[in-house]
Amino acid sequence: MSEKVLQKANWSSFVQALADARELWFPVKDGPIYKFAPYSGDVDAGLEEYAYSSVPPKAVVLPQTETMFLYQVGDKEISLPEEKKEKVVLGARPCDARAMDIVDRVFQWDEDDPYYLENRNKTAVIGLACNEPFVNCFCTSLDGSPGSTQGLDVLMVDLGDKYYLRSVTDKGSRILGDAESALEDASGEGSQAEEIIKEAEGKIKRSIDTEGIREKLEEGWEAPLWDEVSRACLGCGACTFLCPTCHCFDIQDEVEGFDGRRCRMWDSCMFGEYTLHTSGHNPRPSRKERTRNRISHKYRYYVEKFDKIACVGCGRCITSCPVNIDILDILSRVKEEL
Amino acid sequence: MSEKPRVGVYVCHCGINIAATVNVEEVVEFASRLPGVTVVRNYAYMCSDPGQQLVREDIENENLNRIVVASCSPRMHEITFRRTLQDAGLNPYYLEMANIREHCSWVHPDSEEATPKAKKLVSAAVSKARMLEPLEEKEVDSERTAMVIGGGIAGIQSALDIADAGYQVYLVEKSPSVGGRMAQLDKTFPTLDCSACIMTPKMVDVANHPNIELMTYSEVEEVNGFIGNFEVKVRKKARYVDIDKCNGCGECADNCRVKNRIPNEFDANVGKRSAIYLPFPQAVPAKFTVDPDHCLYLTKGKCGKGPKCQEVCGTGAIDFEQQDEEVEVKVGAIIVATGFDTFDPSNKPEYGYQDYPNVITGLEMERLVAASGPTGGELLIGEGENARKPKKVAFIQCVGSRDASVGNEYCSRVCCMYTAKQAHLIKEKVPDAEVTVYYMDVRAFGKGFEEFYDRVRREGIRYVRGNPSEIFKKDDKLIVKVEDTLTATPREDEADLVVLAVGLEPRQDARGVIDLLRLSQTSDRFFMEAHPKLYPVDTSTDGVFLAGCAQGPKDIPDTVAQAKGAAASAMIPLSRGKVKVEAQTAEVNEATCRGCGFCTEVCPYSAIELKTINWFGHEVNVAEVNEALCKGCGTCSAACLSNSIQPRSFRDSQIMPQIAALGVKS
Amino acid sequence: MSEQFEPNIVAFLCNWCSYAGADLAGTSRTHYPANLKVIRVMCTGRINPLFVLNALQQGADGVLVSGCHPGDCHYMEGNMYARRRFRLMKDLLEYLGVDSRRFHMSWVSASEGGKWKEVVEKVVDEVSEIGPFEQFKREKINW
Amino acid sequence: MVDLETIRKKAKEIVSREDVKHLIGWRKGTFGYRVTPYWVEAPEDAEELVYSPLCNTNLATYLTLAEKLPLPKGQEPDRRKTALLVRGCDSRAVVQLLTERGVDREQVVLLGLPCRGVVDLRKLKDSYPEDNEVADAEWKEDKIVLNVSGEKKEIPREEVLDDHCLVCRYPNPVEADETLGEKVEPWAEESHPGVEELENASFDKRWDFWEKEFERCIRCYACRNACPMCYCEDCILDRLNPTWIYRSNNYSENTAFHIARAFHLVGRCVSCGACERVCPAGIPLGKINQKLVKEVREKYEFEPGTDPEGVPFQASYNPQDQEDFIL
Repeated sequence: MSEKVLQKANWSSFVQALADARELWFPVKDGPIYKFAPYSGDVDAGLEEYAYSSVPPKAVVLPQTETMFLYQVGDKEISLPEEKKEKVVLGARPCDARAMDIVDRVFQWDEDDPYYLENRNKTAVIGLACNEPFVNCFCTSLDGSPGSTQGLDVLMVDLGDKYYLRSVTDKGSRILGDAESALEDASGEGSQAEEIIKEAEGKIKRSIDTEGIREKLEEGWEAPLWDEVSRACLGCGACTFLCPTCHCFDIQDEVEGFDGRRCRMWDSCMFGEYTLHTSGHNPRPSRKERTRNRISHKYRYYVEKFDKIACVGCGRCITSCPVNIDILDILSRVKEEL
Repeated sequence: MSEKPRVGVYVCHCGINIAATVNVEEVVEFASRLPGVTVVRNYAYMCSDPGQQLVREDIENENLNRIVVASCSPRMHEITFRRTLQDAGLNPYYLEMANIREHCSWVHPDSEEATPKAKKLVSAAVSKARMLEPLEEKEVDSERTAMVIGGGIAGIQSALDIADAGYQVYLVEKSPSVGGRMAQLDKTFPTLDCSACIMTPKMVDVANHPNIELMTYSEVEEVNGFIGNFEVKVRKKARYVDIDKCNGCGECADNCRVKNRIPNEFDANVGKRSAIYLPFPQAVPAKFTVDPDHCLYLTKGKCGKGPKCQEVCGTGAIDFEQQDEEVEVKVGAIIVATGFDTFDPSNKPEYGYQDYPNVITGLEMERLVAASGPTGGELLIGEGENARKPKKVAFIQCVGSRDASVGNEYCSRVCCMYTAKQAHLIKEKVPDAEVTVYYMDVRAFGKGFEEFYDRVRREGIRYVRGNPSEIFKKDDKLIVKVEDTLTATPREDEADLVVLAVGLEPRQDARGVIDLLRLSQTSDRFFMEAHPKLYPVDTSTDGVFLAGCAQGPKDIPDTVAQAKGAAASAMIPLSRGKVKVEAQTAEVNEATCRGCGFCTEVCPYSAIELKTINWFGHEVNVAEVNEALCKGCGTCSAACLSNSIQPRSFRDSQIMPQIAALGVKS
Repeated sequence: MSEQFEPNIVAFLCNWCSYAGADLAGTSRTHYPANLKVIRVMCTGRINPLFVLNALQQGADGVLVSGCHPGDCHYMEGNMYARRRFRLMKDLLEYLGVDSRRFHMSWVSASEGGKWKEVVEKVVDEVSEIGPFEQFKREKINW
Repeated sequence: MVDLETIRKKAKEIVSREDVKHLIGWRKGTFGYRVTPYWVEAPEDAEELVYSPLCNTNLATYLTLAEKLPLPKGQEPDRRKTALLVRGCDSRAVVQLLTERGVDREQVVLLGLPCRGVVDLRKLKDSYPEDNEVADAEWKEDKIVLNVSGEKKEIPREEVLDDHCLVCRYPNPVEADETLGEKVEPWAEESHPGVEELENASFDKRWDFWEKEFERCIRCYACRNACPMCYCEDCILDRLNPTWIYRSNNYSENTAFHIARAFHLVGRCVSCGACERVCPAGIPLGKINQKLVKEVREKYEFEPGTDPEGVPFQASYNPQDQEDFIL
């Protein structure tokens, strides 16, 4: 573990040093939103304005579309896509890193998923603690914190004119080593950072007591509540696509002329075709079953399998829902009504 | 549909039509590498029997289930090759053609261009073929009746043939009598039979035939339906004469207050008639008709103290209260024999047709020399006391034919010969007349034509090769200004009478017929046949056939031959009593149809309706196609937002692979 | 200098007028560029405007839709619907930045073999001028 | 305009009817400026109804969104009517659905409300950030008054109103069983915000603009699902055979998706702006729809959702339709 300080004046040389060593992913403003994109050389793009990325950095390790293999129509040979590069994600929020930790389990609990794991193992995450939580943050209800280090390689805390950086893993130490020239040794900034994090924790206003939710979800399978909470749902995929822990994908073949590729892409359990059978039968025929599944997956099925809730309390699904379907509202009703 | 596509590709050389520009070997090699292709062959003439035999054998031996023929246009041989598949026991709709002749070898002389394009076309065809589905050819009952539109020699002949075969025919004629153009002619070339003598018996036959319902002075208003099942609305115009009562005595016309004051159309306006009239003495039916545009009573509301015709009519046949009548008939086939108009020479002002009374058209000449014509067959020029026989007669050929300046590039085919005939008639009537024919080329191509032309020349008719530039008057003589192109000498010849050999044009009202029957026109504006060689009497509308000059200029023998051909074709659905309906109809996917009705609105045949079905307990609307009415145009499918209605053989899933194949970089 | 750009153009033709017109151009041995390849459908009314999109995505640099002159449609009015649909598709494509020369519609009758040649030449010329439509092609996407 | 008590009273009356299943309106959301669609089942539920410039969902969407689940044998479908609060755009959507037979007029009860426009949350975001407190908004003459934690802020409408609403020409319902309150006048003459600017740009500039926008699309299909006109049971975007648009998220497929979506709305879009408001990536979809709305109006004099008896634009033609673009 190493503790460093980055003067904001040295920001650009720090970024450049990271980018020289690895493929650097960085939150960039794209229209009205932020998303992670490969660093373009724009050193002025600091993290001052950035609050959180609408599209979570899961997109770096689990891209929305990913080629699995390539082929020629009619041939029996396949070829594999290029090997992935070593990456570093700069500026992920701690909750997003915790989410990666949740997704990691899904891709290696029985068979290892080579695509995800290659990406994940080659990716280091430098997290940025939240000085100011956002309106729908509730990470503290899920064992998280604005300064959580779970899933991170380096934690970074904004101290005003400088950042405090602390490596969490060996990989993190190596990364800091790569950018050594831009960094100074820390001298007591660690405790300042702790205070900021503590203060931020206190500012989080939304919460849920998760105790007993799993059981209630199991018991209240047929409760009328599900009709009520899903009625306004438009059936779009905003909540799931923007969720840092949602990881479902579909696999399709895409052909251009005679060049084919098999690829996988994000899918959403909120879509009707997600469960549509070839026969035409759909075991989750309406938005009710799909909404119930979304909540149940995070707060029941995943818990049953991995003894952990598959939600990090980032609040994106709440903020992005066009019709204000609010997972906390649903969860508290689950607790009260089921 | 679970069987894997096994495509056979057959590349035709078409002699050297394809092979000279498209590297067939290369196309074959390319095709053999396309996914799903099992067999690739090439052959000199795929459409020949040995060519087709190749396909049949491969279907059997190689178990092929999709066939691609890369050859000429599918408009040419799709039917041929479909039959090949059928003969081999394969559904005929498992065929796809790649047009590497009309769209490739014939238009791209450079092999470097034509060969890659041919490959792409083959690739697209294979891509589509893989997605083809078997279709069932269904049949519906056909009416055993026909309609013939136009009562000239073409229409009459068609009607008689069909009626003789035992089927009911409705013969619709716009004017008060059948007979058409042929009835206006004096003699026919080259045999010089009297036109009326050979025509009149046929006209009478038509009127008396038990299987023919003659509808003169009638027009077709609306045509709905399809082959075997046309619904035709015919408007019988008011004659103001009860034809059951009229005995044709002619008292009415004799007593008409405007007697001999109205130009008679039948006499090419050379003669005059009354407002109540029989167009010509042999008219069929021999019933009088009141001309509503000239009758004083009908136009002014008053005719002396009362219409004289009504007064003198012994049978009380004249009825000014008569109204147009609309009748609807159902027929299985329709023959269009609407004939032609002659070129109006006012469009060539240099010939002075409008200025000089002694410049006349060929058709006017016919009436002047006809025994039944206004002069009783005596050839006279000038009026009253000045009437005299012309001594110098000039004929000008190709007036309104072979002339891009008036928009008629075609040869009218009859003018050379009718001029020769008329020249001969003049010699017969005025033996000392000097007759000169100004011509560009003399086309005497028919049976006995050349001999007739020789005979006429031997009779002393002078042929001068040259296209007159002008006709003008000097003193009281007409002067024909021309350059004799054989001797390259300019001439100014005197003439008492100039006959313009006007060409044939489509009827002025052809457009109306096109709209009624969904026909097309060729660039000469005559109706277009389905194929100039192989389907010369068929049209693009199934069940509608062409006869006579409506399709293009022709002489009487050709017209009669075509009329008989049209009759024979029209009788196919009549005699079978059944017609095949389009197999490539639209199909609805009820599971995805949202019942919005866009397809029902856009269908030109009203072939789609919404129906309510029970969808797992819910009542929902979905579209339903009436396959007998659907023609497979597919307009519904582009209107459908959920792509739930698809024309068979032109489905999205069949077209999109074609697009993909054409998009690939070559 | 790089090789001269040879555009790839996909054309959708109705069976009765334009396809027949192109056949006539063939029978008349008219010569025109080979860049354009034809997909035959029964009527322009069949052509889903999304086919244009699909063609551009799948590698076409330009698209032509051709059918019967108004009033001549074999199916009476299919071309009337097509006229509306493609006017708006063209408007939409242009608004989104697709050069107006990339998509064309024409009326070519069965007798207009000469016009067919002119149309092909014009379309090929115009697409040649603007160059390939790389921006939209699927194959450009780095698979 | 109309006061809330009148709406609630009327809503109670309507849901009390035997032949009415429920009434769809809005109620307060769970935080910030959010409002959520709300189903009034019983008269007492009506107390929760709200009506404010924050009600930004087009409720007509819900008429076609409800799934038709297989009914057990012998069970009759619920044939009671659905009641709906409709403003100008909601009612136009219903009218357009009527012409497309997507809705049976006998099956809906429309309670009309005049509307002065709805707030575009993206415009509020920077100057008036959302808080956990549930805020309220109301009209004060031509200004919007935000009520956040008891603090009232008066904002000129131009600053926060949705672009569509600023130029909306149908602020009053065009079809309703009963309309409450007084009619309101449109704010402005007709125009198509943002369209002209792009029209005047070069092809390349336009392409660059849209490429950047479409590249951001996450293909969540919120725009499609929020649109009252997108009601196909099986959208072609979800089809695999044939696949019109690949699922891959890249600008080629995304552009094709947005063109297809916009094209399907030709002559059908009622300019409610819902698609743009729901987009989590902030793509200015209204700019595309408005272009087509403009063309359809100028070239074909057609205004979707205004004539319940009309023939849908996409299923009609005029022999005189312009064809100057045809070779």
